[in-house]
Formats: sequence, structure tokens, C-alpha cells
Amino acid sequence: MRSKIIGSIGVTILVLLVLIAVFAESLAPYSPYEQVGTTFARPSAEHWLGTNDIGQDIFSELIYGTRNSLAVGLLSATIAMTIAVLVGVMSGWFGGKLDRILMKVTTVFLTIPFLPVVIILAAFSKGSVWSMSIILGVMSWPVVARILRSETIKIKGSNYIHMIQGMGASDFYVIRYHVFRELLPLIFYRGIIRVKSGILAESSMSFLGLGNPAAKSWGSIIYYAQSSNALLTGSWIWWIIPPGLCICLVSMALMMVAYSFEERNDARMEDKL
Amino acid sequence: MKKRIGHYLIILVIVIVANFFIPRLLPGSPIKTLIGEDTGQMTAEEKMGILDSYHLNDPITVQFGYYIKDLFSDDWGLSFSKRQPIKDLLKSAAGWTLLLSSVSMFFSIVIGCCLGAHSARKRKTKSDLNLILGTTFLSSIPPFWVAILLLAVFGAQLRWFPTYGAYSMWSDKQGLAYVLDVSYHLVLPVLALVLTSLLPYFTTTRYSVLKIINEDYIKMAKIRGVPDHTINVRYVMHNAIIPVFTMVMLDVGYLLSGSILIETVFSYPGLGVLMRDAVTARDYPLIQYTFLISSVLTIIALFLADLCYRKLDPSLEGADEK
Amino acid sequence: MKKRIISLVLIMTMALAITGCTSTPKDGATNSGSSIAESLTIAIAKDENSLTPFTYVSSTGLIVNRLIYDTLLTTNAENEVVPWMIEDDYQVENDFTTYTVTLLEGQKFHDGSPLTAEDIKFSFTYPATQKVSSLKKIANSIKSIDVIDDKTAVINLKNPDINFPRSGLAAMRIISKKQYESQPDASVVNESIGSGMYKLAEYKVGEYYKLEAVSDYFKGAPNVKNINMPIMKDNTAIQQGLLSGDLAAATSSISVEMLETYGKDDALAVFANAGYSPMIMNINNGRAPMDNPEFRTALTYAIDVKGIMSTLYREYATIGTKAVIRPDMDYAQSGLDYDYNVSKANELLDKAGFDKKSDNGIRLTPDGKPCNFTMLVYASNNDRIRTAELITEQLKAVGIEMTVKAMEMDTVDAFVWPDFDVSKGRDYDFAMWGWGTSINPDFLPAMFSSNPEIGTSNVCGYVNPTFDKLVETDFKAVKTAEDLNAVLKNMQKVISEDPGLITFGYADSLQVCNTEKYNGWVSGKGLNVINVYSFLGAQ
Amino acid sequence: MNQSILEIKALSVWYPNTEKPVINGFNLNLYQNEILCLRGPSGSGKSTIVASIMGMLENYDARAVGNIFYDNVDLLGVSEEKMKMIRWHEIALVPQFSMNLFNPVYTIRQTLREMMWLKNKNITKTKLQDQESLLMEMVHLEKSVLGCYAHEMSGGMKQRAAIALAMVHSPKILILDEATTGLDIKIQADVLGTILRLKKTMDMTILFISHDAELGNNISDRMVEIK
Repeated sequence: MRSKIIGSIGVTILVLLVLIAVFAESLAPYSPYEQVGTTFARPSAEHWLGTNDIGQDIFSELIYGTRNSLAVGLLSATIAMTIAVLVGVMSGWFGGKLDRILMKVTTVFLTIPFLPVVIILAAFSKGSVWSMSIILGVMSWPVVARILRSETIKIKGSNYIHMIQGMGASDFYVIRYHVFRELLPLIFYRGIIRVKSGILAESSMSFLGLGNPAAKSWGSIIYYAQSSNALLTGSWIWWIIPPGLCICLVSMALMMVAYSFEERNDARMEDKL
Repeated sequence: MKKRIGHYLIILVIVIVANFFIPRLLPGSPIKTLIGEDTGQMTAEEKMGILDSYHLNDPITVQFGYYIKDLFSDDWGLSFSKRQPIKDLLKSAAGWTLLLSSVSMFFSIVIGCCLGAHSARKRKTKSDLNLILGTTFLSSIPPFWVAILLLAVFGAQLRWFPTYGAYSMWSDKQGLAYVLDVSYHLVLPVLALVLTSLLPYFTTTRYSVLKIINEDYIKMAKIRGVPDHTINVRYVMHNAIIPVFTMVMLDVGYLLSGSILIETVFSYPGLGVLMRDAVTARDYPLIQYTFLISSVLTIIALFLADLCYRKLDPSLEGADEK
Repeated sequence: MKKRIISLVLIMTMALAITGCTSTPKDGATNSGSSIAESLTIAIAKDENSLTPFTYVSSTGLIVNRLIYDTLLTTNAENEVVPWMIEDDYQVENDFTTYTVTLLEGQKFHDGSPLTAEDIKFSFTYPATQKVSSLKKIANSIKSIDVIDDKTAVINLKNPDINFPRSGLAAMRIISKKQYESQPDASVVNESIGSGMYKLAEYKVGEYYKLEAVSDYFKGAPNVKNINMPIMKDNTAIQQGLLSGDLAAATSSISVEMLETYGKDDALAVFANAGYSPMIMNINNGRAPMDNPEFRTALTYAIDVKGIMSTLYREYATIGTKAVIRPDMDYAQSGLDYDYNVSKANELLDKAGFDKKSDNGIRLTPDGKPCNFTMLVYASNNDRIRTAELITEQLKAVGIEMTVKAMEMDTVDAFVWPDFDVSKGRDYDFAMWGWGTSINPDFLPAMFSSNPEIGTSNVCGYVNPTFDKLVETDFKAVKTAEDLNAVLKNMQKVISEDPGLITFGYADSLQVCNTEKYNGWVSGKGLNVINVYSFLGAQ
Repeated sequence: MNQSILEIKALSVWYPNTEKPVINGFNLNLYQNEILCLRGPSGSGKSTIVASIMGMLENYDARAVGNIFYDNVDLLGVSEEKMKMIRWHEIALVPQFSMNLFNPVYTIRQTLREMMWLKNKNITKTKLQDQESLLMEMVHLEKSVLGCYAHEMSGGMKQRAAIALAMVHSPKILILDEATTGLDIKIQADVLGTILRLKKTMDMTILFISHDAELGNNISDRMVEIK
């Protein structure tokens, strides 16, 4: 029962955020790109969260930021999960040479340092939000792939799969209708975590000067607040906390969904992590 | 086991090769670093001359040759930007990073597991939910922001901990004093890393414990009168730790190059920062070897983890995956 | 003769006090602090290797390097070139080709060996043998050096160089012949032995430097005995250190929003030093429609240079003009200020054939393409990104669409300045840019000459025959300071009528010093507070 | 006729939120050294009876009334402390789910030794070895099996290992709950053999629970039906 409530809370929050992202124009009091006030203004009636270092309205930035942040989170997660599922399931199911090769690739990806590869990709991609999410996606699939693989192996071993195969079901059929369904909760759960890390990674990359600070996102707001010493000037209360909370809010909402999801799928969620 | 070693050797070779090409794929060239401020004033010939002297105009295959040669030389050649033997540069940096990441990893695992187990026991209660949301919240804050916050509060405001460095410089402490000093400087960075990397261990432990405490062999052990602490430790935890260990294996790589944010904020002389500088300076040799080091460390870690993994989970014994 | 030369040297000095060392109201309020100190902790923002003249990496290194290595002349708080190691009355003869200098008494290197004219000769010639060195350029301009005696040397240049006192005598670090003569490659020498007021006692790669005062320095023992310099790459950490009192100062500067915060603390004083590195918007003059002068001129009206600068730096900056160079330079052509006038801009654009607009209000080029461009900018440089954002908004008003692409430094360079060789062409529309310094008279030719030999920093691909002619003839023929100024002024007129880029201006560098720990800090035009004057003891 | 060793009187068990009890007023007498087969269709509450005897009801948070007398103590009323002494020492169980009865990270040896050690903390190594080999003897298992992990053993082996585990403290009563279900005929026979031998050699009382009448007839001295 409780799980239902928690789940629905999570969903509600997410839906709200998505709506905000979609209707940003009509919701935001100002254009987040326009210089609408003095620089570093404290919160006031006309600027609820004050203004930033070049007099843009932080509240509007926050609303518009929802777009990029969610976009990066969701997109990168989707990409990562797609690759992970393909690699994980294939190498788990077919095993043999394919498996050996795929796993080597995965391990290499795990061992090659994240940062430089990101720089290279970022360089070629001229650092737009979309390319950012692609980069994050491409860099974060191996872990999930490994997990999915071992799961697939387990499932493959189970009796009922043997039975179905015995009935002459094709690999594709079994994967599509049985293995995949078995994996779904795990994929879902992992996906949720990836969305969260995607949103975080975006802000960290801005911090390292690898992102695209010119694009409005929660990450870039924090980044600018940070680089204009919000901590020391005291402006962090209205400049860093709100976007920070937004990031937390998404992750929390996602976790809530995951939590209730797990409660309901106990039987299947077991040992799937 | 041979198979495993073979596997990792192949990985190593791939990585060595990859680490040669990665820096050369980077846009831009090391020439700015080589020449310094007034690159513009140089004539094309002069620039060529310089590039030649660093073998940067030779065909890529030849350069690769030099790379391999240096790899087996005793000091790995000179760094473009730091103008010092690369080995010296890496020795200290790698040490610090290893210390930082291993310590923080240790704590995040221990704390994560304990919390996870606890919340699994308290399943469906308030404290379970609170723990879940709490850890999620922590892991939802951008790492650099956590670091900066810690720095501001405990470093600058309260002045409990130092704000920079890995040890107090200009004070040649010895023995225990030094150890204490180093750990003193380690507190904040580690705290930042632990806080932000708790979640995966927490959730993983939680779920595996949840699963295991419902297993028949636990019930039967109770019936057979096996004391609770034995059940908790040798039945539940031992089984629950296995998937957590998988997580660890997969996270090692990240932790080694991932501590860079923290290193930057706390001016910690680690591998991450060195790597970042090398990349921005297009210091090919240094990039190669910093990557190599971190990759090799990762591979070693993976390998060790793999060994323990086999010890930990008998069902893997003999049943070699690859 | 003598006197005339000195005065000439003074004229040579590029900047005259207009803004001088502008300081915040807060500055100098408390000089309660001590005038001498046992040891200070000063953060250095980068790892600058072993700090020898051949190993330091960036301007940050140059600052500290100057404390360890002396130069014959040096620049003072007014950014004038004044004698340091040598007698005041050094001679400049036959059209700035011959410079005679005499060393002051009692100078020696940190290893104890005396500093003689031989070392001067060596210092000015040795860099020429190096593959890579920022000093190489100076050494290459030397024809010969005659050592008259222990103390006196005559430096003969290949070509007349009116600016040699600043670009050569004040820049060349004096190194020990003994240490380097047997070294083919200077960059592997990691022991820095200079003759400066401090010697490098310790250096831990990536961690810290430790400087120790030279007690028997020929200008008197420095006021601060030890300077400990932790290498701190994170700006916030540095600021925290300054506030908490861990740090007495830092090589890096702070941004304006911090002024109030530091103002609260009486122990801290903020110095604003006029800067000489311009912030520029590069325009790719080679690419349509930017190849159209009218279009570029229209842009100069469409962008609010003054507004942007004051948004970013409040009053702590010198606003740029169409003349590009700092308006307070004595050869600066006055009356070339930018004038922000949207209607004028629109009018010009209409006239230039950009009068048609697409349905979403974006102007079309004469050949019907929509005016949307990309602006490249270093992802690591916030001020420039912010400027780019503001420009984008302002250009909207005149129907020009700009997309800002922030990318990693070398990536941007690869597009704007491939291989740092302007003859290799360029691939960009607009780019936020900047140059290390604008102080040498050949700054303008280097930026605007279409001849790659001279216009080595002409990354905009600017082509203007009138300008080229000025460079090839008049500029080469310069004999006196007066000529020089005249030519330079003409150049500025040309580039203001046919703008190749937009100069936003020169931000001051705001530096925080702890006056309680030590109150001898001296700052000035283009002078970091970490300088010889800050620590120079009573003579 | 031997005297009764275990007596169940009017046992009724309810599971949470159910009106109707699973077992209603069930009576049973188990006599010294007999094999009693308790037979009934699945769902008839056989396992519940086992649970009641072993004092495992709380695991299903079930509620019971009636008495179960084992040498004059009512197992339903007895304290957990006392129960610990009886359970496994006096009455041991070979559970239905012996398939995963073993801790996957323990070898059979570890499991057995743990039990022996729990009974007698200062038992000698040699003693341990003797006992474990004895047990292996008892259930006809190779000594080598001792080194095996659960996942390395076949169903039959596990089942016999489970019996060995039950015999560690040489209990008076051995309860086999569907001990042979899911094993193929040959192995079933094998396991049944083991059971019969145990009865003879160790003079044990065995409560054999099965849904399979025929199987029951084959080995049991007496058969009780429940519906």
C-alpha cells in the first residue's frame, strides 16, 4: 500500500517536471538569456531567485534548465541502456566467441579513463546538449552490460527456457518474449539510476569545463554560481540550493518509483541487482 | 585461472595501444605547450623543427615505435609540459590517488553495506524508507558541490580540517606524525567521495540481503539452532556481499579517474589532476602514461577483485566465465 | 646626450598614468600590519615546473620567475621601463641598434659565484641555441655583444629596435654562464640559479614551491624571509584560504562580486591593477558575409561594448575602442570609442543589402542565406562565455542569430588558429578571443597585417591594403619615437574605419593581499602584487 | 507395542486472517522405533504439523491450540530456550526443500562441523573427522562429497546429505517431510534404503510424511491418513 503512495508521489513529481520542461516559455517570467536586471540581485518580487552574474533571472534559468537537464538525463540513459541490453543479452545468450569479444570490449571501456575520452568526443561534437548526452551514454553502458550479461546467463540456465527451446522456439523468440521480460525490472531499475547519474555528470562536466556552460541547465547554473563564488558571497542560498534541490528532486522521484516498483515486483526484483 | 590471466593480458595490450592513439585523436597539438606563450611569433620552419625534435612529424607507426621503446625504458621519457621524467611525476601522483580512492572506497563499501543490511532488516518500515531516500539524496548532490561545501564549512569556516594539499607542506614530519598528518588531510576528500558514492553499495546490499533472508537455508539454520550472529555474518552477509563485490569490480576504474573532481577542489596532488593538466596541455607522453597507469591500476584491481570473487563465491569456482 | 636618452626611454614607456593603480575604496585602509615578515604563504595557481627561464609554463610562472632571476631593466608600478641591475645612464646609440650597459656593484648568483658582463653576454646569446624558448626571439635579434670589462657590455642589434629596452633588456633573464654553457638543452636543467632577491629552496611537483630571501642581495635583503607557495588550482580553495588567513596573497586575481566579501575583512586589501590583455571578438573576415566591411561596421554599432564590460567588471576595466590598443597608451588614437546604436546598425545592414528577413525575423544575406552564425569560445573562460551570451542577445535585436559553442581550449584553437600558423587558414564564424599582452608597438601589425610573416596573430584573416602599406613602408622606416607614434596612430585610424574585430577592453586584475601579515605590497599597471617592489627591502 | 514417544492431542492451527483452521483437532501417537507414514494430499496440512512439532509455526505466524507432548513437555507451550535443546538434538528434520537447505558458500563438511561444534565447543579435530566420516557412511555418501558445495551435488546426494545433517546429534525422532519428492525412482529407493537402515541400526523413530500412498506402504510400519 505505502509503496503505491510513494510510487505515485514519484510519478507525479516527474510528470510535473516534464510539464515544466515542455511549457517553459509560458511558465518562465523572463527569457533566461536576456539581461533583465542588475547583476547579483538578491531575491525580490520581480526576481524570485534573484539574478545571476550577468543579470539574467535565475528562476527563469531554473525553469528552462529543466529541459536540458531532463533531456541529458533521459537521453544518455536511453543510449546507455540500449547498448547495454544489446551487448549484455547477446554476449550472455550466445556466449562463445561473440561473448569473449564483447566482454573484452566492455572491460576495455571499463579500464580506459573516462575524462580524456569525454574530451575527445566533446571536442568532435562541438559540445551541444544532445552530443553531451550521447557521450555520457556511450561512456556509461559497460557496467550495466556486465550485469545484464550475468543475468542472461542465469536465465538461460533455467529449466523453463530449456523447455521452450525444446519446443523449437527460435533464439529471437525466446529472447524477445522470455529473457527480455525477465530482465525488464532490472533494466528499468538500472535505467533510473542512469538517468540520475546522467543529470549529475552533466553538471560535473560543466564544472571541469568540458560541458557547454552556455546551455541553460541545472548543472550550468550551479557551475556559474560556484565560479562566481556564491559560497563566499552568501548568494548560494538562492543560487545553488534551488537547482541542487531540483537535481535531488528528480533522482528522489526516480528512486521512489524504483522503490515502489521493487515492492511490487519482489519476486522478480530479487537478486536482479 | 590461466584463462583469466590471458584475458587480462589481452586487455592490457589493447589498452596500451589505445592509450597511444587517444591523445593523438585530441584536436589541437602540443606545440603551444612546447613553445609557450608566443607561439604566434614563430615561423612555420621553427615549429616544424620543434615538432621534429619530439618525433611529432614522423609517421604514426614510427611514433608508436618510440612509444613502445620508452615504455620499456627506465624513466618513460620526458614530459612535454612538466619537462621532467614521467616516472617521477607519476610515482607520487599515483600513490596519492591510490590512497585516496582505496580509503574512500573502503569506507563507502563498509558504510554502504551496513546501511543496506540494516534497511533490509527494517524492510517496509519508516527507517528503511528514510535510509533509501537519505542515501538517494546524498548521491543526488553533484560531487564537486559536496566537496566545495565541505571545504567551505569544515575547512574555511570551522577551520577543523586543512583546505588544500595531501599533507602539511614545508613541515617535514616523520613516522607517526606524518601518517596522522596525511590522514588529517585525507578526511574531507574521503568524506566527499564516500558521501557521493554510497548509493550503489547501499541498494545492492539491501536487495541481496532482502533476497537471502528469505532463503530456506537461513530458516533451517535457525531451526538447527545456529546462533544469530553466525547466521548474520556467515550466512546472510557472506552471501549478500557477493553482488556488492561485483559492483566494486565495476567501480574501481571509475574511482581511479573519477576522483579528479575532488582532487581539483582540495588541491590534492593526485593522478586525476595530473591527467587533466596533461590533456589540456596536449602533453602526449604524459597523457599516455597517466592513462596507462590508471588503466593498469584498474586492470590489476579488476584482476584481484576477480580472484577474491572466486574465493567469495564458490559457485564460480571452476565454472570459468570466459 | 645621456639625459636625452633617459627621457627618450621614458617616452618609450608605453603607458602613462591615466588610471594608474586604481584601488578599491577599501585599499590601504589598514596599514597596521608589519612592514617585514618572517614567512608568507602565497598561493600559486599553476604548477610552473622548476621556474627556470626555460621551464616555466605561463605568465604565472613568469611572475615568480622574476623574483628568482633579475633583468637588466624592469617595469615599475607605472609600467615604465627603469634600470634594475645596471647604472641609470645606459647608452642608446645609432638609431636604437647599440645599447651599452654597466652592472651595479655586488651582484652574484645564488650559488655564490659573482655576476659579470660575461654572464650578460651569455644570457643574451645562449637562448638562440635553444630549440624552444620564449627568450629565443630576443637572442635572435642580437648581432653581437662586446664585453668591455667585468661590469660593462655593449649589445649590438641586427636591426634598429626602438622597443628593445622593454622587449629585450627588461625581459631577458640573466642566467649563470657557469651553469648553462655545457648544457645543449636548457629545458632539462631543473636547478634554478638566478641572481634575484629570492632563491628557490624547494619544489615538489604539483604541490609547492619554497622561496628563501637572499640576505646579501645587492639592493638590500628582502622584507620577507620565506615565501611558501602551495600550488592551488581551484579558485574557490584559494579564496577560502585568503579569507581564512591561511594565505597572505595569491598570484591569481578575484572577480568583482567578491569585493564586498573581502571589504568586510580589515586584514585584507584589494588592489586593482590595470591589465594589458584585451578581450576580443574575432570575426572571420575571410568568410561571407563577414568579408563585407559594411556588415562588420554594422556589428560595431549593434554590440554594446561598454555595457557588456561594466556588466562583467563594473568600473574595474578599461573599455576597448576601435583603436584596439589601450586608450591610455601614449600612441593611442583618441576619439575612436565604440558607439552602441541599434537603429544605426539596422540602417547600415539594410543599406548593405541585408534588408530582407526570414519569417522568424532573421535577416537574409544579399544572396539570401539567413544570418545565423556560431560563436566559438573556451569552455574554461566564463567571462568570455558570458560576453558571448550577451552579444547573442544584442544581435537578436538587429536580426542576427548567434549560437554559442563553448569548447575545450585547444579544440577552439584548432578551429581559430590551426597549428598556431595563420597561413594555415581558419574555420569559424566568430570566436571570443584574447591576447597575452598588447603593449609592444608591433602588436597592431601582428594582428592586422595580411602578410603572415608580420601578421603572425592575424587570426581574423584581416586584409586591408592601406594597412599593409603602412606596415611595409612607414612602420619599417621608423627612426624616432615620434615617427612610431604617428604610424601607429594612422594604423588605428585605418582599422577603426574598416573594423576586423571588436575589442571589448582590458579588465583590471583584482588581487587580495593580507595587510596584517605584511603591508609592503606594491601593485601597479600590469604589475602583479607578487613583484620585486613588494618585497624590496630598504636600500 | 512400544510406548508413545510423541503425542499430538487435538491440534488445531490457523493461518493469519483465515477463519477455517488448516488442521482441526488432529490427534496422533508416535511410538518408539516405528516408521509412521503420515499421508495426505498436498494442502492437507502435513507440513503444518511438522512445523508445529518443530516449533516453526511463528515462521508462518500461524496460531495453534492443543498439545504436542514429547517426554512430558508440551512443545507448543515450551520456552524457546527449552525448544532449542529439543530441536535437532531430540527431534531432527529433513525438510521438503532440502534442495536449498545448504548455505551456498559452505561445503558440506563446514555445515556438518558447524553443527557438531555448536553442540560441543571444544571438540577435537580428529573427533570431527571421525564423526563426519561416520555420517557419510550412514547415508552411503563418498567422503569426497564432504568437500562439495551445494551447487555441485545432485538432488539425491543433497537429500542424503540433508539426512546426514539431521543425524549429526543422533536424535531420537527423525521427521522426513516429503523427503523423496522430486527424485527419480532409483534414487528414491536408495534414500528409502538409507532410512530403513537407520531405523534398524540406530533404533530410531521416524515420521515419514508423503503424499504417495504406495511409497508409504512400502516402508512404513503404520500409516495415518489426513484429509
